[in-house]
This record gives sequence, C-alpha cells and structure tokens, in this order.
Amino acid sequence: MTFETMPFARAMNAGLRRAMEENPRVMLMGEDIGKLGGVFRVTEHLQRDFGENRVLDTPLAEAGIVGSAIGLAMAGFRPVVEIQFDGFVFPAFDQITTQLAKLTNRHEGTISMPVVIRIPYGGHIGAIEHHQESPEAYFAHTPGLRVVSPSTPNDAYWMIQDAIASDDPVIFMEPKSRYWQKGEVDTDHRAAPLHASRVIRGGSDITLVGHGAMVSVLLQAASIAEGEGISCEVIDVRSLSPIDYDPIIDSVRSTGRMVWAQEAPGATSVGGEIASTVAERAFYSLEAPVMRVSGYDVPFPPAKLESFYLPDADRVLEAVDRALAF
Amino acid sequence: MTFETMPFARAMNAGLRRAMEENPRVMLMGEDIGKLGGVFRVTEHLQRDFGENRVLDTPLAEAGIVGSAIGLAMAGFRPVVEIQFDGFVFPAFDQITTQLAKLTNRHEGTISMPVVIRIPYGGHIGAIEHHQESPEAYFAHTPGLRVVSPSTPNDAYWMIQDAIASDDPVIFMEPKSRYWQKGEVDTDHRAAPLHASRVIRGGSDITLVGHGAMVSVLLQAASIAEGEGISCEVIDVRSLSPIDYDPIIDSVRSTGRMVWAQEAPGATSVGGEIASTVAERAFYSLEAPVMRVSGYDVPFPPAKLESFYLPDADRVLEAVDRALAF
Amino acid sequence: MRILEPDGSFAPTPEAEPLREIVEALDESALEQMYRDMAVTRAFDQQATMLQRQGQLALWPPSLGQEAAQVGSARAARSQDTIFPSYREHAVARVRGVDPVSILALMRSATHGGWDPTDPKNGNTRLYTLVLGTQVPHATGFAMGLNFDGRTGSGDAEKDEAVVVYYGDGAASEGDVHEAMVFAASYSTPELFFLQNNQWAISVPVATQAAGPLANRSAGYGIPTLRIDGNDVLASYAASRMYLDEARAGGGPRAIEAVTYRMGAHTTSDDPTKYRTKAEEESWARRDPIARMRAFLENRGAGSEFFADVDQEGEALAADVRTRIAEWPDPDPASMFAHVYSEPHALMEQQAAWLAEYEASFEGGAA
Amino acid sequence: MRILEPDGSFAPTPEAEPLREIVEALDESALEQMYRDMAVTRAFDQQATMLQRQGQLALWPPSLGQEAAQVGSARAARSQDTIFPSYREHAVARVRGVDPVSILALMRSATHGGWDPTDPKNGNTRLYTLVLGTQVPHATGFAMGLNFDGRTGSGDAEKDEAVVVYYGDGAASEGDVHEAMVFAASYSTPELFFLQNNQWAISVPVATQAAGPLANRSAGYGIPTLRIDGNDVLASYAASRMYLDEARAGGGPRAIEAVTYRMGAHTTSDDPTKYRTKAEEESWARRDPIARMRAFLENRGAGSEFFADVDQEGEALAADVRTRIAEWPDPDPASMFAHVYSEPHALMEQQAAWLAEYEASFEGGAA
Ligand SMILES: Cc1ncc(C[n+]2csc(CCOP(=O)(O)OP(=O)(O)O)c2C)c(N)n1
Ligand SMILES: Cc1ncc(C[n+]2csc(CCOP(=O)(O)OP(=O)(O)O)c2C)c(N)n1
Ligand SMILES: [Mg+2]
Ligand SMILES: [Mg+2]
Repeated sequence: MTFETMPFARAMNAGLRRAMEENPRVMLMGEDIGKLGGVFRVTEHLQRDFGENRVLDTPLAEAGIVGSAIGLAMAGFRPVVEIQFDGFVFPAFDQITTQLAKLTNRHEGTISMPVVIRIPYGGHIGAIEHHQESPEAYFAHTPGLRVVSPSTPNDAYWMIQDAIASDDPVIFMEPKSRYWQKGEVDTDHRAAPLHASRVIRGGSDITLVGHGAMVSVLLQAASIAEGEGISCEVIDVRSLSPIDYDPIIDSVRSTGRMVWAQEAPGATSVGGEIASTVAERAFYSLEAPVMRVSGYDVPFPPAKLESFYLPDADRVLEAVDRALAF
Repeated sequence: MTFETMPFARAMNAGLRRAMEENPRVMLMGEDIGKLGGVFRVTEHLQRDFGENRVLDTPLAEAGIVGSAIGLAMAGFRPVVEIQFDGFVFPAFDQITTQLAKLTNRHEGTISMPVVIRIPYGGHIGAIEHHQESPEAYFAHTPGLRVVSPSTPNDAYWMIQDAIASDDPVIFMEPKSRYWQKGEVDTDHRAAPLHASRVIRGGSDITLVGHGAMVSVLLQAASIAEGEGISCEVIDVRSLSPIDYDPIIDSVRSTGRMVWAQEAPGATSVGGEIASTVAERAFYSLEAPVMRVSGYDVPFPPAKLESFYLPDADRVLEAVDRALAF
Repeated sequence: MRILEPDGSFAPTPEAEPLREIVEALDESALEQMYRDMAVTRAFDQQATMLQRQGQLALWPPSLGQEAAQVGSARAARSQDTIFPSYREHAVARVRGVDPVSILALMRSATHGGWDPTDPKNGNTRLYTLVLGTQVPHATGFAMGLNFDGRTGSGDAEKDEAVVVYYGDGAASEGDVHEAMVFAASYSTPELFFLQNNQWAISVPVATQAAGPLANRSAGYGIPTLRIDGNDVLASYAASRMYLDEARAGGGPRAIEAVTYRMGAHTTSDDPTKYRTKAEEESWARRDPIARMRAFLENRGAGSEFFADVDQEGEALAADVRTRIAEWPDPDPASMFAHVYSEPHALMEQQAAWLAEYEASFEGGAA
Repeated sequence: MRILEPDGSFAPTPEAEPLREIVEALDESALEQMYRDMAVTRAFDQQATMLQRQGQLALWPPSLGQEAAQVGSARAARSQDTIFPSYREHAVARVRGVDPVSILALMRSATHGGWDPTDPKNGNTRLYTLVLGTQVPHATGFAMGLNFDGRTGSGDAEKDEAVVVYYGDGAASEGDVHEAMVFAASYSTPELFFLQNNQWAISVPVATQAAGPLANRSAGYGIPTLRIDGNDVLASYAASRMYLDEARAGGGPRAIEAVTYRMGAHTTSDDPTKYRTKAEEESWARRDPIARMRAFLENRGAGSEFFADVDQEGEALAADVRTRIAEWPDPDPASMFAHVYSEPHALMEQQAAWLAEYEASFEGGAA
C-alpha cells in the first residue's frame, strides 16, 4: 500500500496527473491554469509536463471555455475545465444548463458528454466579493449533471479521477479553504464510489450531514458534543446529485434526529431537498424536524463578516440542541 | 366596481399599460415585443401607444438586455424585461445573479434595482425543446431577487403592477399555458399583496399547495377528491421568494397533511424548500410527510410526452391517497 | 460578391474573380445537382408548412428563400467536414444525407434530436440547436480538437477536416458567437463561420442588430470575411469552397456573411404582416435563388425534362415524408429517463420504475 | 497615436495632428495637475500594496504603470459624465473625487461597495465591478437612458452627458462586452469604451485573447476606434476628450484601445515571475508614464519645488490612508441583512433577529 500525506490541492494535482497519464484524451482548460498552474496551483506543472495541447490557458470567456469543451468532447476528448472562482461560473451557465446537461439526452444517447467542471467554492479564505460562494444548488437542480464535492485529500485524489472517468458531465466542487489541509492519500485503493455518501464518525443520538468544508466543521461539533455527552454520527454526503440517501436514512432511523449544514444560502437549496426527503423516508423515526444550518439568504458578505455568515461548530451545536430539545 | 372578463394575456397587457400610464419611468424591453407585440402578444399595441423609447425591440442578446436594463435602472428608469421563453433566460443568468440580484446590497442601499424580468414559463403548450421549462428554483435560491407567479387574470393584472412598483428586482413567472384562460379582473381593487399566499378553496382533510399553472390542476384534483369524500384545502402560494408560510402552516396545522405540486424537476427545488419548512414548523401536526409531486428529474421531454411529465390531477390525487394512507 | 445576376446571367463581380476557377471546375451535373438540392428542399419545406397547418408538427421554420446560401455552402463542404447547423438549415441537412423526415420528427416534438450525428450516413451533421448561438463555440471546440488530433492542416484537401457552423443575423448578437470567434482566432481553427443574414430575427430587422455590415464584425477578430450575395448558389459555393480549403490547409478560421432573405414567416407561428411590408417581400421575391439558378441553367440549355424530373423528385419527397410523419410513433414514456445520463443513475431508475407502475395502475380500470 | 515620446519630448505622430488643438488648450496648471494625479496615485498604490502585505487588505490590484491611460481619460471626462470602472481604476476614482480609502475598504473586504455613486462628491463614479465585463452593458444601458431623457446630444458640451466605461484586454473576450457594443451601436449611445490593454490578464498574454489589435474589434461594430499609446497621458487625454465630445454631441459610441502595461503583479496574490520575463518588464519600465510626463514638464521648465510638492502630497495621502484603514471598523453583522432588498422582506427580518439573539446568547458566557 502506498500512503502519502499531502495537502488537498496537491492531491487534486496528483489525481489530475494520473488521469492524464492514463488517458491521453484527458485535457485541461481554464484561465491561468498553464504557466501559472492555476491561482490555487492545482494544475501546477501539468502544462510543462503534458504540453500546451493538453493544458490550455484559454481566452478569458467562460461560455467560450465550456462551449468549446463541449465541442472537444464531441471530438472525442475528455475536457476538465477549471472555473477560477465560484462566482465566475455564471457566464457559463447557459452552456452548462441548456447544452452540457442536455446534450446526451438530446442525442438520445448516441453521444456522451464526459466534461468535468472544477469549481473552487466556499468561504473561509477572507477574500473579496464573488470569491467565496457556494453555487452547488443551481447544478444539483439541473437534470443531466452530476455534482460532487470531496472533503479530504484522499477523496480529492480519487473523486477527480472518477469524475474524469465518468461519461457524464460532472460539476466538481472543491472546498477551496481545504486546499492547504493535509491528509493521507492511498494511491493504491480507490476511495468510496463517486456518488456514495459515507459515515465518517459513528454516533447514536443525532446524525450530522454535510459536504466539502462543512465536514470538518461537523466533526469538530461532534467532538465538542461528545464532551457534553451527546453522541453524533457524522456523514459526508460527497455527492449532491445524485444523493446517496441510504446511509443517511439508516442513520436517522437509528438516531431519530438530524442536522444538515451547508455554506450556501438556505432558501431552495440542497438542504431543503435532503431535509424533505429524509422527512419523507424516515417519517416515523424522526423525533424532531431535520434542522438546517446554512448561510443566510443574503449575498456572501464582506469577508470581515464571514465568521458570522458561515456555519461553524457553535451554529451546528445550537441546531443539535434544538433537535434534542424537540 | 369595474369587473371585466379577459384572458390572462390581456390582463397582463392591461396591467402593463396601466403601470406605464401611471409612471413615465416604466419602460419595456425585449425581443419582438414592439411591432409584433411579443410572441404571446402580451405587449400588443404598447409600442404603438407609448413609442419606441418606452417599448424597445432590442438586439437579440439576453445578457445585453438585462445588463442594459440594469444601467437604465441606474439612470432612473424602471425597466420591465421580457424573456421570450423560459429556456432562453440562461444567457442572462450572470447578469441576473451576480449583478441585478446583488447591486442594491453592493451599494449598501444607496441605489435600488427596480427591474422586472417577465418569463413565460411551463409546459402544456406542445412546443419544442427549451420552450416549456420551469426555471423558478434558480431564482428562488438567489438572495436579492423576488420571485412571483400569478395564476389568474386578476392576479396577473395586479401582480405585474405591484412587481413594477417594487424597488427590488422581481422575477415574474407567467404560466404561459394560462395566457388564453379567461377570468374576471377587478380593476378597482388591488389583489392580495405581491408576496401573499392565498387559500383559494377551503377544506379539512389535506392541504394542496402550488403556483402558476398548477393551481388549476390542484383545484381540479380538489373537486374530484370531493366526489370521493375527501375535503381539500387549496393554496396558491403566488410568491416563491419570499414565501408566505403562515397560511400554509395554519392550514397544515388543521388538516395534518399536505401535497405540493410543481412542474419543475423535483431535485433541489422549491418543493423541497417548502416541504422541509412545513415539516419544521408544523412537525407535530403532520400525520404524513409532505408529499411532493413534480416534473421528473429529466430535461423537459419532447411535447409528445409532456402529459406523462407534467403533474396532472391524477398525479396529485395519487399523492393525496398516499398522504391519507400514511 | 456575386457570380450570377438575379436574372441568371453569369456576371462575376470584381471580387468574384479569384473564385472563377472554382466555379468553372463545376460540370453540368454538379450545377444541376445544386438546382435540384434547392428545388427539392423547397418542395419539402412547403410540405412541412402544410403538415404543421394540419397539426402534424408543433411548429415549422421554413428555409424558403435561403436555399442558395445553404446548398452552395453544403456542397462546398467536403465529406470529411463536420457541420454545426442552427435550426433552419434544412437544405444543408438534406444535402449532407440527413433523412428530412427526422427534421419533421424534431419539429413535431416527438424527439429533441432526430438523427445520430455519429452515423456516417448523416454526413457529420450535428443536431439542430435551438438556443441561439450556443452551437458556435461547440463548432470552435470541435475544430480545436481537429487541430490537436492532427486531422487537419496536412495539405491534403481530400483528407484534412474542417468545420462549418451556421448562425443567423439575430444570433450574431449573442455573446457566445463573439466568444467562439475569440477562441477560433486564438486557436487558429479550421472553421468556417457561415452567417445567413436573412434580414430578420423574427420581427426585428438586421439594422437593430448591427449598424454596418455584419461581415465587419468577424473581420474585427482578424478572421478573413467575405460578404456575398446569399441568393446566388454559385457565390455561396465558391466562397465556401475557397474558405474551407484555406481553413483546412491550416490558414485558420474564415467567415462568410451571406446576404439573403427569409421569404416566409419566421415559423408557422409567426405573422410577418405585423412588421414588414409587402413591397419588401416582393422586391426579394424578384431575387428568388431558385429562379435565378433555373434561368442560368436554362440559358446553358437545360431542358424541361430536367426541371420536370426535379419537380417530380420534390413531389415524391413531399409525399414520402407526409406518409411517414403521419405514422410517426409517439415516443415511449420510459424514453424520458433513458438517456439523461450515459451511466446508471439512481433517480432515473427510481422514477422510471415509479412511472411504469403508476401507468400500469390505470390499466384494467384501477386508479 | 502618440503625443509624447517615451523620453518626454513633444512629437505628435501623424494621427495625433487632429488632436493638437486639444492638447494646446491645456495650460501649465492643467498639465501639472495630470502629473500630480499620476504621481500621487502611484504613491497611494504603493502604500496599498504595503498595507496588503501588512495584513490590512485582503488583496490589492495595483494600477502601477497604467496611470497615464487612467488620468488622461479621467481628466478628459467632464464633470457631468458618468464613469463605470472595472477594479483597477484607482487613478480614475481619485481624479473623480472618490476618497481613496474607500477603495482600500473594498479590498479589505470590509464592504462590497465603498462609496455612494449618487453622492455628487464622488463625481458620478459607479462602483468597482469584479465580474469581468459585466459593467460594460450597465454603462451602455445608462447611456441609453441619457438618450431617452434628452440629457445628451443638445450640442452644449458643458451640459450634455456621456459615459466612460473601463475594461481590460482579458475582459474584452467576455460576451458581455460584445453585447454591450451591439446595443451601443444600435442605440447610438453617448459612450466611450475605454480599453486598457495592459498586455496581461493575470498570467495570460493579450495574444491569447486576440490575434490582431483589439481596436479592430470595436471598429467591427461600426464604432470609431483609436489605438493610442496608453503611457502617454496627453494622448489619453486628447483622444478621450475628442471622442467623448463627439459622443455627447450625438455622434454615437466611440472606443479607445490604450496600449499600456501592468508594471506590477496582477494583484498582491500573484507572482508574475512564473509567466513573464524580466526583459519584458524592463523594456516597459523604460516607458514609464510618470517619468515621461515628468521629463516633459521639466523640459518646459517645471522646477524641483513642484515635484517635491507632488511627492509630499503623495506621502501625505499614503500616511492618511494608512492611518484611516488601520482604524477601519469592521461592519456590523446586522448590516448583512440591511440592504439585500430595498423594501421589507420577511426572511431578512427573521434571520437578522435570529442572529442577534444567537450572538446575544454568547454574551455573559451562556452558550
Ligand atoms: C437564446 C435565445 N433567445 C431567443 C430565442 C427565440 N428565438 C428563436 S429564433 C429567434 C430569431 C433568430 O433570428 P436569426 O438568428 O436571424 O435566425 P433566423 O430565424 O432569421 O434564421 C428568436 C428570438 C432563442 N431561440 N434563443
Ligand atoms: C467573469 C470573470 N472571470 C474570471 C475572473 C477572475 N479574474 C479576475 S481579474 C482577471 C484577469 C483580467 O484581465 P484584464 O481584463 O486584462 O484586466 P487587468 O487585470 O489586466 O486589469 C481574471 C481572470 C473574474 N473576475 N471574472
Ligand atoms: Mg435572421
Ligand atoms: Mg489586462
């Protein structure tokens, strides 16, 4: 077995590199991903090692990037697109929703659309407007897309490879605040399947569920709660479309309570989807409504306020308390 | 009192006309809305009567339309934009989400953004791809926008005026299949407030909730159910952002059961938001989970299949049965 | 740039001189084929309009009047080329081998696609695209791929591949078209941007989209551009041939603005009397592309048997698609779930199963 | 188009001849003011970079090297004009009256705005915009409004309003810029598109965005365009003055490509050594816009007291913003909810109340 400790961004880089080595049709596209190696250095050295035809510093036009990636997929390539920051995916939104997501269906299966769109997302980095958002709900609502988000270096390494191997378009949400977080990567054994949710800490009183950067917040909440005698089960949902409900439902059936946490604004979001489906499937087991913790329904605030905006362990614990008191 | 019977589209037209008469800063923009009067004739004769500076046949570029509407709002106008069909709003998505929705906030309140974006939406008209979609979830998730949808000519007449009078951006979703449906318009008395949900049929066994074209489906289901001895309360939610929950919660507290119906795909949609919030606020009253009826999580199918895709009274009743059997 | 005068006389304008050779290489049968393509497509198109009136189609966007622009460019493309149409390129699709009834099936809304662009019989014709302009960056990306794969630029015109993308004067305003040109210029793609300026985007005249010639815009990106008489099939052919061969030889992208006219309504849902004059329509009727080519061929001695044969082919095609579309089966409801994804997807399986069971519950009267 | 040589000598190129009059109308104090604007902004800019290093700012995008393009155009704009900046127009903002500390507050991420564009003291300077290109259609729409309201085109240059919109060579690739030009040409807006081609979009050279001069693009829409030496403040002033006055007189939109150089990093997060050479940087250092204007003024006899005074003003501004930004208060958490909507909104009230109560629960130690 080969274990290596590396930061999340390096694990992404290693996963991309391996995918490019294993399949010559894999290519990367985006702004500043070549010479610079991406503003987060996720693609560092890949242009140097694979050349300018496989790692493209594109013109600055997101619809053009995704639109030409679609054309490249039609020509048999497997493009992996980097969107520089979450807030800059919207110029490409038409190409993503009306084209990328629908082309396989429109072609009645005669072509597939193996395009990955990588989006560094979320807060905690103290940046200016448009650089700290969590737009996953827009994609999770769109039929034809798959949406996933790794929370650890090992998942980053494997999930990016699985996303690239998928014949469907995958929106790959990278919790950018975790890029520098180190973890062990097992380069020999695949992680859980791309769309599997995973129980990452066992517990009996309440189930905590989230994805991306929220996962470590949930773990932190769980260990604080433990000190107070509350046993939390923690689930990393990993995939937001499709959502792997079984482990969540199983857990809620045994704990009877659940808290969901996300950075995105709450209204009409993934949280509502999960809470209402859990309520439907575990109706008689629930001793309290599923509590949702989220960003407020406001634009992501100036970074000086992000600690008030972003759910932290305290906010999660407040919801745990409400659920337990119900 | 002045009651007039007219089709929905005519009521829209009359509402727009009145808003333009009452406020010279109101102007209309869109593709084919001038000479042609819009592909659904909602703006018929308005260019003739108000001139080319107040009713603009714009170039064919949705980001340009919404972007320039924003600039016009900054110059003190109140632009009302028509998007020709639901499926063509996405090229404007960046301007809507990163600009229109956020500009008041970015300006810390020193400017407002009184822009209305009218979107004829939904199915039932047998059209080709991109012409029958229900994109409301994308907007309901976006802080800074208001999202409403009238279901009757009277609401159409008043809600468009209220939307135009609002200093905030309003996404105005027009159930296009209802354009030809006639109803009474009371031109003297304002309808319920723009963001109020409304009980439109009393009942005691179960609460049916929806918006736009679904409302008449719910009423139809309610009257079939009545024949089977089931008493349905029907609520037209009218506003999807913000959502006026009180009448819904009151109703569910008394019926103990609820069905939500929408045309949009179910995943991460308004239905999940409403179901989870109702589950939270009426936890002890619910005798069954909130049942959600929706379009499937697929692209809107070829029209030859739309009757299978779109929720109809039977699908609503199937959910009613499930709720009652719980 | 023009080669045939509206009356059919052969009179290349000065800018057409470099193209003379290309035109002169066309033999009688090639010239007749272009006429045939145009006339048969028109018969099909008129049949389709009738089928829409009869309720067989949801909608029909006629190609009426644009046959020369379409046939010239489609015949100029080589068999290895790939075509990205918009939604009105019926003549192009037919020339490339697409069964015209597939276009009817699309406009019947019995399918969102209609044909398989990867099946060689369809001549590398990609699907129609309804969201204006979105196909243009696809074409550019595809052409970038040709470069990366060395499928172009070798100097062998019989093998080197290129791409033609069609779009309209209205679509030209969309940001996607601009971004596609930025990419095309940047990656020096083997690609022809073929703009049919048919004067109208539904009810909006081209003057609203552009203050000057649209051809100037593509030129602004450094993309060599020709503005041609789009109702002259020989001009369309020659310009497209030259530019496509330049592009495939490694010369980078090229653009053509074909000035033509949408002689009919935008679609069967449209009423052009609301926004344009009879006089305008009549002036363009005098420049009908099919009449022009017919006069040219007649001047060269084509006989009435030829024209009768073409008419008959048109009628036969019309009759054939009429029959076949009337019998067109509705799609299976389960097909809604079949191709949303290429790989298995939990929701698709659940929802397909639910629908099947639900539908079954109605059989035998139980609800 | 150039008026001052890099060494500061006055030597209008032939294309600059029509602008001679505009330049010659500038008196000594106006010329000195331009130098002062540039030099003081640079002092501010360098202070800001330091403040970022000290942790006072989240990020800083320097205007270093682009002062001439910015000051010339900003001084050319008349007081009634409205400015739509991108995010690097520090010299423009300062010239128009915006308190520079507001820009620091924005880059501190203590606010998403920074100033009130409707307050006359800010010289009709709209807010910075971070999503590339999105401000360009706003400018066009605003200019359309000037037309509709008759606030322009009367022939009185002292009253007629116009709009200047700034964007970069990278942003020029975005579809929004194209659509804005389509609208501008269509509605004949009183608007100047001012492109600062500083050669780089972060690490991507302008050659990736455009095969030829970017100026050709705007020209392709029928928008008269000048390509100028962007490091020559007089060229920027004269071209902008002429074009803005033509636009305000009813001539329709105009465009300028100012060829300049981003002498520093893209932002304080960037490391240009990864993608460009020292030699390139040095060659542009020799074309520094401030040195050029200084040499010009020195040739005309400006004395060392003047330059000392300017330096002192720069130092004073730097000291002032350093003090004020260090004392900058964090925003009140409740402000998150205050301006999302202009009108009351149920969710805002609920969530603000919830947060207040939640925060209060920590006071006094209770959790
Ligand atoms: C993005 C988008 N916006 C609007 C429409 C609706 N629409 C369909 S065709 C059309 C006019 C297109 O004009 P043009 O590009 O000139 O093509 P033509 O119809 O003349 O062939 C419009 C507005 C659309 N299909 N896509
Ligand atoms: C839509 C969008 N995409 C990407 C970015 C990230 N980004 C910020 S600045 C920049 C480069 C901009 O280059 P240019 O327009 O030339 O302006 P300059 O920075 O040189 O002044 C990029 C890619 C963004 N802000 N907006
Ligand atoms: Mg057209
Ligand atoms: Mg630049």
